Amino acid sequence: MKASTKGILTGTHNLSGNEACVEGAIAAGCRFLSGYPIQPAIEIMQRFLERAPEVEATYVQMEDEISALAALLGAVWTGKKGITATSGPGLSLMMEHIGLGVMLETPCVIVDVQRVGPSIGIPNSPGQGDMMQARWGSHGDYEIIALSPSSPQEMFDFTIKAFNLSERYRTPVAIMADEYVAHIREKVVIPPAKEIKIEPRNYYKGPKDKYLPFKRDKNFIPPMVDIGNGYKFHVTGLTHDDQGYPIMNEECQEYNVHPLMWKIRRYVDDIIEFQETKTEDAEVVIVSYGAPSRTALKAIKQARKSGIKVGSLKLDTVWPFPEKRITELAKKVKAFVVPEMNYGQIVLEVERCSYGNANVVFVSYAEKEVDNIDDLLSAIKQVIKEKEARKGIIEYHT
Amino acid sequence: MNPIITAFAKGIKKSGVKPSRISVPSDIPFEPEVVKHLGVDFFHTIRGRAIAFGTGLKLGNPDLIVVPFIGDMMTIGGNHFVHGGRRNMDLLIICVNNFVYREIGGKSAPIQKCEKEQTTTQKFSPYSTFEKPFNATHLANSCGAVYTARWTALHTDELANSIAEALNKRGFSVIEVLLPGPNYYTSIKETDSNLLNFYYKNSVIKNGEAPRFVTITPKEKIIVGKFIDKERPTFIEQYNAQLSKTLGDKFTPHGGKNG
Amino acid sequence: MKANPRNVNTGIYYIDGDVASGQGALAAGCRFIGGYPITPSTEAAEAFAKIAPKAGAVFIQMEDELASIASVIGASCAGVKTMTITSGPGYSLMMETIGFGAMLETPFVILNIQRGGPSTGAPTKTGQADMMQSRWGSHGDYEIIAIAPESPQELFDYTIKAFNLAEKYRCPVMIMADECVGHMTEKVVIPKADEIEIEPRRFYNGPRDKYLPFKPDKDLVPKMVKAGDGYKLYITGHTHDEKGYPILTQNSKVKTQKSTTRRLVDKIKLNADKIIELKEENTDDADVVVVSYGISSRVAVRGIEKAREKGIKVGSLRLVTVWPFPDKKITELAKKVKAFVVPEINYGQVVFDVERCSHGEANVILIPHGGAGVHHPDDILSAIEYASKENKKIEGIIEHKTKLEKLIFEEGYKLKE
Amino acid sequence: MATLKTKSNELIHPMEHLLRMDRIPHIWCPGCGIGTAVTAFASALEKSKIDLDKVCIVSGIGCTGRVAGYVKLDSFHTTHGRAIAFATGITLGNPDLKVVVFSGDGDLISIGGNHFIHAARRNINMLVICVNNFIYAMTGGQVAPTTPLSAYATTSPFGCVEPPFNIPYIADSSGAVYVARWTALHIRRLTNSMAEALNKPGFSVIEVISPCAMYYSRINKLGDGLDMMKFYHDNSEIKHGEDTKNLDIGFQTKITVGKFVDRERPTYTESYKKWLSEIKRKK
Repeated sequence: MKASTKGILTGTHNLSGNEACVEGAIAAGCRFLSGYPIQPAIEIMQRFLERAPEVEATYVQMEDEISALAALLGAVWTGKKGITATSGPGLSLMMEHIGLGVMLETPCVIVDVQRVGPSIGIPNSPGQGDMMQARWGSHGDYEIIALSPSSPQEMFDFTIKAFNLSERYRTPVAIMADEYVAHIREKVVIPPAKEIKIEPRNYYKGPKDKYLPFKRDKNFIPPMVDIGNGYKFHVTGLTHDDQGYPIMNEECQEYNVHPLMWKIRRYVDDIIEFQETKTEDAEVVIVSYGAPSRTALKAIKQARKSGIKVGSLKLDTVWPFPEKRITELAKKVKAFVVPEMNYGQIVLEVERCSYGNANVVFVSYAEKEVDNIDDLLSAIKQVIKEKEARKGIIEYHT
Repeated sequence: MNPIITAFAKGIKKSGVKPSRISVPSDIPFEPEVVKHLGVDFFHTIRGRAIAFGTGLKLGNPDLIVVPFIGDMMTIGGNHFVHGGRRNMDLLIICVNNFVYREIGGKSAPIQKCEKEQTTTQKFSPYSTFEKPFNATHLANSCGAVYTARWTALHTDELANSIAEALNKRGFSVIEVLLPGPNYYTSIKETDSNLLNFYYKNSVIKNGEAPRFVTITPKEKIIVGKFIDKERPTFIEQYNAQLSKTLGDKFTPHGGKNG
Repeated sequence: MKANPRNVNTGIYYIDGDVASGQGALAAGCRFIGGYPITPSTEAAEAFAKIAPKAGAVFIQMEDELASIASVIGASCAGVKTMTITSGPGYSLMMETIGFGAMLETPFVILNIQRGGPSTGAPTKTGQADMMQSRWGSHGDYEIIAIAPESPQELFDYTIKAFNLAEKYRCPVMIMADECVGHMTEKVVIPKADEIEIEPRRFYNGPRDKYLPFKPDKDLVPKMVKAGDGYKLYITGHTHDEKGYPILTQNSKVKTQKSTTRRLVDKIKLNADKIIELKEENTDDADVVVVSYGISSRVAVRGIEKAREKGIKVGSLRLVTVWPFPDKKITELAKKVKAFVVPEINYGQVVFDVERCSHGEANVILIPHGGAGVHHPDDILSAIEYASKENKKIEGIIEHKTKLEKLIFEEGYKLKE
Repeated sequence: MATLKTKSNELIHPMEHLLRMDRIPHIWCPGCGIGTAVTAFASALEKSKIDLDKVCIVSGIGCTGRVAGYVKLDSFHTTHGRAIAFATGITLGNPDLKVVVFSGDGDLISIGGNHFIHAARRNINMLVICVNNFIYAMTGGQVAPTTPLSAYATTSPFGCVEPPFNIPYIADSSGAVYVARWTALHIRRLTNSMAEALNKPGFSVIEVISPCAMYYSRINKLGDGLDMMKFYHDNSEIKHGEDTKNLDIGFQTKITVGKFVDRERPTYTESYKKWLSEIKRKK
């Protein structure tokens, strides 16, 4: 399906990441935002409210993040596409309802503009400490999709993509941005509406009385209906059968929850996207996502100048994790270098998937400026001297 | 100097309470330099949890006098506010109301022009423009607070008196302070003094007014004053009374005489 | 230090795990529990509410889990030992405040009786699917300690241990039990007070004006003071320096990140060897090692016995402390054994860390279970059998197809209540 | 209500088209008042002549939280305490719907207290039916914020030490436009109240005092459900328009019931629409 032309500001703009995110949401057909103000994601709420009259969108500032996500889930069931924007502390409060979103298989988009944590941390400083939280933060088992943009243009593109993925797989999708990307201003190209692909909601088309809210279709995804159309359906956060009725035993738990994993795991190859730069001949590959991947690209150039063959693997999709690609690369390269604005999260996954075939070096950007190339380079230079693959993550202290 | 802190310092002095007995959990991040000379223990808690945190402080050590500062006008922490009142937990809540009222007593507030034209009035408004804020006093009273008062931050002496009085009062006391500012949570350093002056001038003192009638409305002046001052057993008193009744000698009252 | 006899109800009891944990908390010197009812953890709160007042401790039922955890941190700052009790959904609500507690380095204990998830799931049935959440659930970087007991007696013992670890490392300690253990009724022996070792809070006792609330002491852990003792504390959830003052400028960020956030991570990482407790059986000559925790370890015993009867060399590694994860031990074992078998009541959580630490040197087989029940010993047996026969190194986690999965998805089982 | 028959002339329950008969029997204990409240609600749905396709029901967690699963409307069983927040999203997403939040005291007033006062303040268009049984019954009888002083519960084994909420008062002070309270005995009046509130725009609250024979009555030795009904019969007093501050309930004291508040205020949706059109006009 093509996007509706309404509200799409086709053209070239100078936008911050947060603003680009709202434009992406509007282009994707999002007409509902519920949120609670938090640094550094406020501009998303502000811009959405400014743009609301034009596209007749609904905006509500709820009393906290818990209710913001709860209201979002409710609105989605009325047929709206919805988004909420927050930062670390807010994401922590949303955890319970991410679980509800997964259990009710409700498509929605959650933008997390990451700041320095834990707790209040430093509100106006970039961080990437919520990556594991996005995957594991709610209780119980679930799989989630998380995208990580590294520029305002990607904020725009990934927001549309996030809506499409959430509709296709009926799952909450997280956009794990960071303060750096959210506040930097750059050129953003908004294409004409007809060039924007929109995934329509998978609506049920059969007879009303035969509707089962969790009956999986041939693509393994249950079709949806909107409230108020006489389907009289029931859904619950309890373990349930196809009809949405609760049954609490291990058979139903298996029947209900295992497919929640499969519906993502079986489509990983369709979902996962990454960008590779010069990995063909690389000895060292920088695995990065979000703001540090900008630095990674610069580091490659410099390293190549000094004769070290360095490539880059930028993860657009962080969850599900591109296990296969890492495993393949691990057999070819000497080492992975993972720069992250935290104290080691995705690097654990890189270590896991390299099966001892390559060294894994962690460069913490929690204590550095995003644009610090030197430490990245020095890590590359040191790891190239390693004779064999060491067990465990290496962290060189500078 | 922040007018609230000035009044708070005055109030502590007047009350005769030793500052070291006072603990302040606050979701407003006052600067260390601002708090330092108060001589109290200060905890900058996460958004909305100052009252719940204070409940723990008080029950952990009943000798403490706990004064939560809340800056979110009962948005994220509204539940703790009503339940604190219901329990009559021995806390003095300083509720900083930084909502920008655009019209008072039929007159427009001196809001900066650019701000007026913006679709979102403030960067950090507790409520969006098209919503009515709470009548905090009424809400506090309906859930059981024993002491409620409201002042603008410029009523320094009245505010200090109220604080002194409430520091010596047992139970859930709420003092609402009007302090318009562009931000909440992040800092209340940036006070809009024009607006504050406007509120001060357009307020009228009505002590003992029924809480139901003190809603801040565009057409009337802001009613300030001490509205409620009643007695009700606090949580710890009730706890000690009930458990002594059922358990008799096996129970040692919590917090001794100071509870 | 020994426990206070007033807190210890010495004797032999026939009680369930929840109640045992309540007793353990009291014995450990817990003076405050803020809780909120949630199945299946409520009995622990009820037990504590019943025994606490006589020993001078307080139980308060707060309005929600957000409030109960916040009050627990508050009470801990007032100088007492504290705990809260919850299960999955409540645990999710607590996430923001757990991060706050970690940032403030307040010692407290959380008892999480895990149930079937996600969301409301199966409240009265078991699960082990909050394990990763306990490690990663709050935003930002921090480390915690998590213990997984397997019996009511252990819930008593390890509740005391949890309090001791919390005081020692000034961090949140999670007791990650599950519904099975929580509701299992067994013999529990509560020893005499003088047989219970208690870690007292490390209070600062230097001059008042020299006190720095976040200056690292032994094991990188700072000393504490109580609120109300005249130290004029300034404590914040912001990233802070040793004085506790918030750091909001970019320039000083680098320095304070090192001295606070990195220390939050390091104080657990570097002391991991002292914290980690494992129970190892027959791993010396083992071809296959079953790595398990909580109720799954008890179920595994039967599967292991059966495998041994068949002559397979199986060992067992039980993670008493799941976090920090015993990286070294797994790496060491991976070099010796053919495969690890990991039964978990979830669809794969701790198994990822087993896979990570085995560095491709041993196969890793997951026996998943969705919850609301426990593994069938036959599944564990067949996984062990497969593991011992598979001579190829296989990259990636091998998900063992359980009897239950076959029943539901292949044999056309019709769901019934 | 007339007797209903199927095509083959079999007698069927008159509520059959409003309930999910495939889920009956329900989970509630004998003597519980929730069933009565559901019956009253079903009758009210008919009486109010509201389009049943445009009504949806949201529940939280707890005994009353299960109501959504038995009523044949678009129904949502959500997380603990968040029914009102979830319902807020529904009513803003599609303002043509009438959302009914049917849940218990613990769910709505304890953990969901914040959403309760804020939805009332915003005047979100929804009907909240709060079944108050003075206790957490689903988890086995813990003290609730509605448990009367000195009443026993499993987490207040020595008597409740916290005074209970006066639900109508707090609803009123936060800005609800319609507030009523009935007991499970006042079926006809309860039905009328519900029918009236279903057609009223804005935030309406109906508190239903209900016996909990399994926990509240048993722990406090108050007899069975029938004894509680007798108690309501003897001790409730109808006072329409009573000032909400006088509606406290103590342990086995008189219960004042009636319709207390019925006023007009613009709803959130109305204010929002007005604001949107103002902005559009300015632009």
